[in-house]
Amino acid sequence: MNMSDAWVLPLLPAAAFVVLALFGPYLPRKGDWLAILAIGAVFVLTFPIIADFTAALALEGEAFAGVANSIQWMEVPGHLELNFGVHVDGITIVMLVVVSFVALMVQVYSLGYMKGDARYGWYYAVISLFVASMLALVLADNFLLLYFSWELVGLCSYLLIGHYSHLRSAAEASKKAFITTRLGDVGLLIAIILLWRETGTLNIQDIIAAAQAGEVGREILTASVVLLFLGAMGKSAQFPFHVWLPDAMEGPTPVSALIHAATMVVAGVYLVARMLPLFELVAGGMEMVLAIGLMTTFLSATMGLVMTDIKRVIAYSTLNSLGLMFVALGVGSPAAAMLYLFTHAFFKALLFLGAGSVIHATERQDVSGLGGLWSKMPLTAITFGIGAFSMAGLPFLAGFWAKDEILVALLENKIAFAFVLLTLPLTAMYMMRVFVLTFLGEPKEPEAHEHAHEGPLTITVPLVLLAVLTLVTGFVVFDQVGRAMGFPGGIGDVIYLHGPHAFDFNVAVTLGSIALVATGLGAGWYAWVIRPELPASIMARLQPVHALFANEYYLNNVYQAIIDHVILAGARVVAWFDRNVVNDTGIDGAAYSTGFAAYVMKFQQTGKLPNYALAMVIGIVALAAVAFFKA
Amino acid sequence: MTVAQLIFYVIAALAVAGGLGVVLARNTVYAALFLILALLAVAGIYILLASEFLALVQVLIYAGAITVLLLFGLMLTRVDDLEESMVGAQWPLAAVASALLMGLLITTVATSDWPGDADGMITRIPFETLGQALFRQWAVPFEIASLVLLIALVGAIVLTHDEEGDVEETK
Amino acid sequence: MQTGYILLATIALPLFVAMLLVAVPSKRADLVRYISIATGFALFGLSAYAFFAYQLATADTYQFELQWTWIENVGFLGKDGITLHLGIDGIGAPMVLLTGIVTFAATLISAKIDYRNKDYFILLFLLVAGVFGVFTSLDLFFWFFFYELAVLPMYLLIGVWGSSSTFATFARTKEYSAVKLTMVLVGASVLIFVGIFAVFVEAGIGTFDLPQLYEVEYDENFQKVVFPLFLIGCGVLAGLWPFHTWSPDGHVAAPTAVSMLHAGVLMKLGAFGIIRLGMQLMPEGAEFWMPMLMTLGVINVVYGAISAMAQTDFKYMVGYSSMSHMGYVLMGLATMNAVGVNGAVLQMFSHGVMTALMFAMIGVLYDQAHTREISAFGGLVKRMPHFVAFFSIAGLASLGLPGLSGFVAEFNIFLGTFQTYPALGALGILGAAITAVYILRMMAQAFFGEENEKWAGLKDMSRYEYAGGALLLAFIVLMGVFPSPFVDRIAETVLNIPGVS
Amino acid sequence: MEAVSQQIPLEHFLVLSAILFSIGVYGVLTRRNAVLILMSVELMLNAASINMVAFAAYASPEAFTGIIFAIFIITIAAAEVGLALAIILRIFRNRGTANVDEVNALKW
Repeated sequence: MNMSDAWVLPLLPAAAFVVLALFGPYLPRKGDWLAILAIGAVFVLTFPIIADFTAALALEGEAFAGVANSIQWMEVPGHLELNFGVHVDGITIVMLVVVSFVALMVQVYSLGYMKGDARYGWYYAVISLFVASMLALVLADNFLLLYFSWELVGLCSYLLIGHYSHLRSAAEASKKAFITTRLGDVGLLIAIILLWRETGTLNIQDIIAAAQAGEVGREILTASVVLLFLGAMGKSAQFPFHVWLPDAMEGPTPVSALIHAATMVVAGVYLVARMLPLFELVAGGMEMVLAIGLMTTFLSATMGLVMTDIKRVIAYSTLNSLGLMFVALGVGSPAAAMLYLFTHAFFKALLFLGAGSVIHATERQDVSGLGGLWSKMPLTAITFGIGAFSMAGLPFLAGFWAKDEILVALLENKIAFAFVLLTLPLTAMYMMRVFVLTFLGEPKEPEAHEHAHEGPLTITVPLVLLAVLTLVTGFVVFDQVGRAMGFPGGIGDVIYLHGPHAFDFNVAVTLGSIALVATGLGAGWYAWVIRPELPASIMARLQPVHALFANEYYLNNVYQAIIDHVILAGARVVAWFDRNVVNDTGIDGAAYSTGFAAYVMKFQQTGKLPNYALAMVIGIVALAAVAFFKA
Repeated sequence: MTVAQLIFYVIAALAVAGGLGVVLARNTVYAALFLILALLAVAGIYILLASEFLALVQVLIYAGAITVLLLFGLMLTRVDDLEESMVGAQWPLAAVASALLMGLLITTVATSDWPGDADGMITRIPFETLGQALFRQWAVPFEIASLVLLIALVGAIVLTHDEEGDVEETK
Repeated sequence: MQTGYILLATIALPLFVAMLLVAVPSKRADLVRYISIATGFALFGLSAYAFFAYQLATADTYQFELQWTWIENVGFLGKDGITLHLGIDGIGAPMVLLTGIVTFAATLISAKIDYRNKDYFILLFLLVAGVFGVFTSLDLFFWFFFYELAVLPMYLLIGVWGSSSTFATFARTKEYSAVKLTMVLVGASVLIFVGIFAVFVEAGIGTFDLPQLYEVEYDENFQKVVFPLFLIGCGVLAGLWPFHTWSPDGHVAAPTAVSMLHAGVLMKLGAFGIIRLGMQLMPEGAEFWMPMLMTLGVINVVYGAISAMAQTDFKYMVGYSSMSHMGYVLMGLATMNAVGVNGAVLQMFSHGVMTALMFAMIGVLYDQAHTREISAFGGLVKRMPHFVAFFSIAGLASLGLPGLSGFVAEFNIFLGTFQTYPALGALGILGAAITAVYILRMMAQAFFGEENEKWAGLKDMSRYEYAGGALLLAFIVLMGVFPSPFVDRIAETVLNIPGVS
Repeated sequence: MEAVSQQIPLEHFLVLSAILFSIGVYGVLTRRNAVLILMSVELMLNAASINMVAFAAYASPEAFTGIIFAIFIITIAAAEVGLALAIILRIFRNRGTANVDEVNALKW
């Protein structure tokens, strides 16, 4: 298995999707084994590709720019050639590992979690397609395949978020997710076409090269970059497109894990990381990414603080993380961003699967109905805790290393640095809060508590595996570990090929961040364990602020109002215009005016013979005169 | 001015006078009588054109049969000779149109080049030649014309024949 | 083997079957059904043969040619005056295939017609013969003859088998819609008629034969005057704004299969006419007027999509959506470059199959529920999973989801449009986003959410409906995943159109 | 066939014909009584006949088609008058008038 054979990877789950979608109901166990087999094969096949990659890297060193392989899809001779092709380089390798592993975990987990679901087979079919699309997305060597899979990723998340189709809320949430991301995709598509127009190719590497050579006009480039980022913002749920992500919690919990950790939302980060050379060429491009990232990370931290739905809290933590990744990209450090993405995939999947385990056991997901589960579900509690504290940035867990890399990268930019520091305790605080409210204290609903139990092996094994990875993956920042994992020169070199980027370890920053995280965790512990009545009183005193956070800054309301009162009302006006003006006045009006003309003209029909005869004679005279004078 | 020309002008004047009488007379019977005058004058014109047969036919059929028929028509339709009922409201317009038509026709006649102009020579056609032509060369149209007459006859009878119930409506 | 008799058969067979059906006793409704479905299948087979036997190597000539002289050397007609000249190029081939597909699906869907089904199928086959005729004729006279033949049966089909609807603020009777549709289309065809004779006289070679007329160089001013006749005349049939309202109202009143043919192939006749008569005959006129067509096309797209968003009736929504998507075709044609025109023809095919599928599915629902009010439904996926799957895939194709036919077509159109009119192209893409809004709103409302108990008795598709839908679906996916067979045929021909850069 | 010189130019006949014809037209347009209209029509027919005969005599004496035509015109005129009078009688019986202004069933 060479790098150029990587096109096989997405085809495996895609084939599984086709088989499951067409024949799923007739297969034993609805074919779940086929989906797992496919993704398992992908995971296994990733390793020879990594080996091939490292060999090539060792051979060519920094000059190695990846391997591409493509086939023609359609062609308008001389004018347009559309290809499907794969391109493997460092970022791709990282993404492949993340996607295939998390997807495998999620699918195994779903065996237990989704058991007995009415549309079990369909669920596996869609999840296979989801993985296939995401693999194609990260492997794509051109914008066509990228957009192709980008949209399919959106479709699959739509189908999966709306999996519980009998729920009105799920139907609405899936619709919201698809439409919101689709709005961003408008930007992406326009950007792709603009770049094609300027460079005549859809190949990503060629476009970057052309842009760097100055072959793309500045205005076009600026517009493309902004529009490109719009697409990434939609997919990665960046402010102000973030509204769909919390609602997407309507989907089955393993799906949330997949969407948040490995597939849907990281696609935006991947896209920006991949296209970062273009952003660097445009004045203000990086600042735009940075600003959006900061905004998202800060706002989501405040909202995460007050959410009571365990999944929603985690969803906001994802926004928080995604914001951080964009911040890292915004200061030109894709290595830090990709490292964060890499580690985030494991602990975020872990968090969601842990939450899923809780929901599976108690059938509740609001923290007001949970609590005290430590005794009943110790394994879930421990693994969830590892994930939560990793998210919070507790030292030596995966999140800690990645977050510190971002902070180091931010040192140059004081404002951004301060902003991120500000969010650190907030993040730590709400992760502590959700952990405490779920697993510690007294059970708030004894009934639910009583029935709670650890899930079957299919649920616990993925939890443990992910927890272990969360404990260790952070150490890839050290060159030695990176090499041991097969990345020569550490992961930094792999991800960023423009030059060796060894990860710095700034002691001052690290100590500072540890202090802040500790403060946050301590505050959380104090507020929800030592003085549990405190949060309520603070909430009561700061009612408006709490309402602001809990209602997600009223953005949903604003959007809803815009949709209802501007867009739909405008549409109704257009429809009214069409019916009453264009049709009833224009088209029917032509008919009526014909009728009216007939009404007017009928009065010449006097019914009197001499009148007709006179008219005839006048006509004859006129015609004869014409003929006479012409001759 | 030759004698022939003089005769022509007299006859032409009579024809025009008769025509004007037809369209202007206030009394319907007078109008019919003027028609006879005009038709007879036209017969005279035919003689001037050396078509005696035609003149004969004109006198017999037109001046005789048709005018009598028209007089019967006048009688049967009992028209009261009220002045206002004789001339339609559009007469000024009609006069203009007719005058224009006349002007146009006469101008056309005057500005065109005609054969036989110079000497005014015409050819007399004997009855025999005419008869030969009518029954040989023009036999088919002749038969068709007779058929037309027959149909007109039958049609006239059917139209004027009273069906039951018709009489009630006539009052 | 290539022979013009294949194309002749696509026209003659439906005409023959229409006559045959006259002889079938109307009591034998089942016999009528079987004959019709068999004919539909035969037409599908013939058209598929014509499509796949099309030779790419000789793409610069017409294929499957056949020329029978009808009148020549009489009066103002010279040699080859009026001939039955059939033949297809790379644009005609996919259109013939499309007609075959939609016809077969329509006969399958029409199996459930009970009221006077003999007369219904007779008219349906007349219409189909006309459509095949337009796509294959290379003679202006017969082109126009078949064009009218395709339009007129709609009047009776809608007037007799259609349905009247009363909405909250207005009502649409089937008679109104039938009259409007026919009057607007016939009125538009008057323009085409005038244009045809103008071309005939201007060319002065005494023939209506298109390939010969293509050879003539027309005066530039003549082209500028006559091209709009074809553009508007044919454009009206393609749903050109602001002459589009016959289309949604016609859909709402029409029976299912007629809606399918109406949106699936009839509206394509208009776009096809713009290429055949407009662009191929007068490239300079086309170049002069294309900016206007581009503007109107964009208006079609955005206006149609916004109107569709406000509709509460399934058929109105899809009707306006159909208008919106025909706007992409017009945009593609207006680009006058190879990629855009190629996309326009792809979109003609894509729109044909996907809209036909949508109307077929609406028929499945309406015939059971007798209402088309979107908000009256909910949670249909529970009772009718296959129906929902089919409808959703058609909807996703229409919002341009990659992997389905709509994406291939729209992507090409956008690429083409951006080459010349980037701002309008961006509006077009926005139209695609609006499409997503109304399609997804409809799906969320009617298909998902709590099941509405009132509709607990609904059944999924019948065998016939399933077969018809699956046929259309297969081509949506085929074109989405593997567009090369279509693009290869279209692209070569598009490159040969004069004026296309 | 013998030639005769009448010393009257062809135009004279044509002009007479034109005058008679125009008078007939005027009569048709102004008269309200249907029978009188019929009479005016006869005038027009006669004017036409004069034309025919004059042309026959002057222009193509060997074929004398014009004279034949005039004979047919008289024939048809007879048939026409017969039929027209029958129609007028019918109208008179049904509507009680022969005034064409009052026979306006085709009015809007």
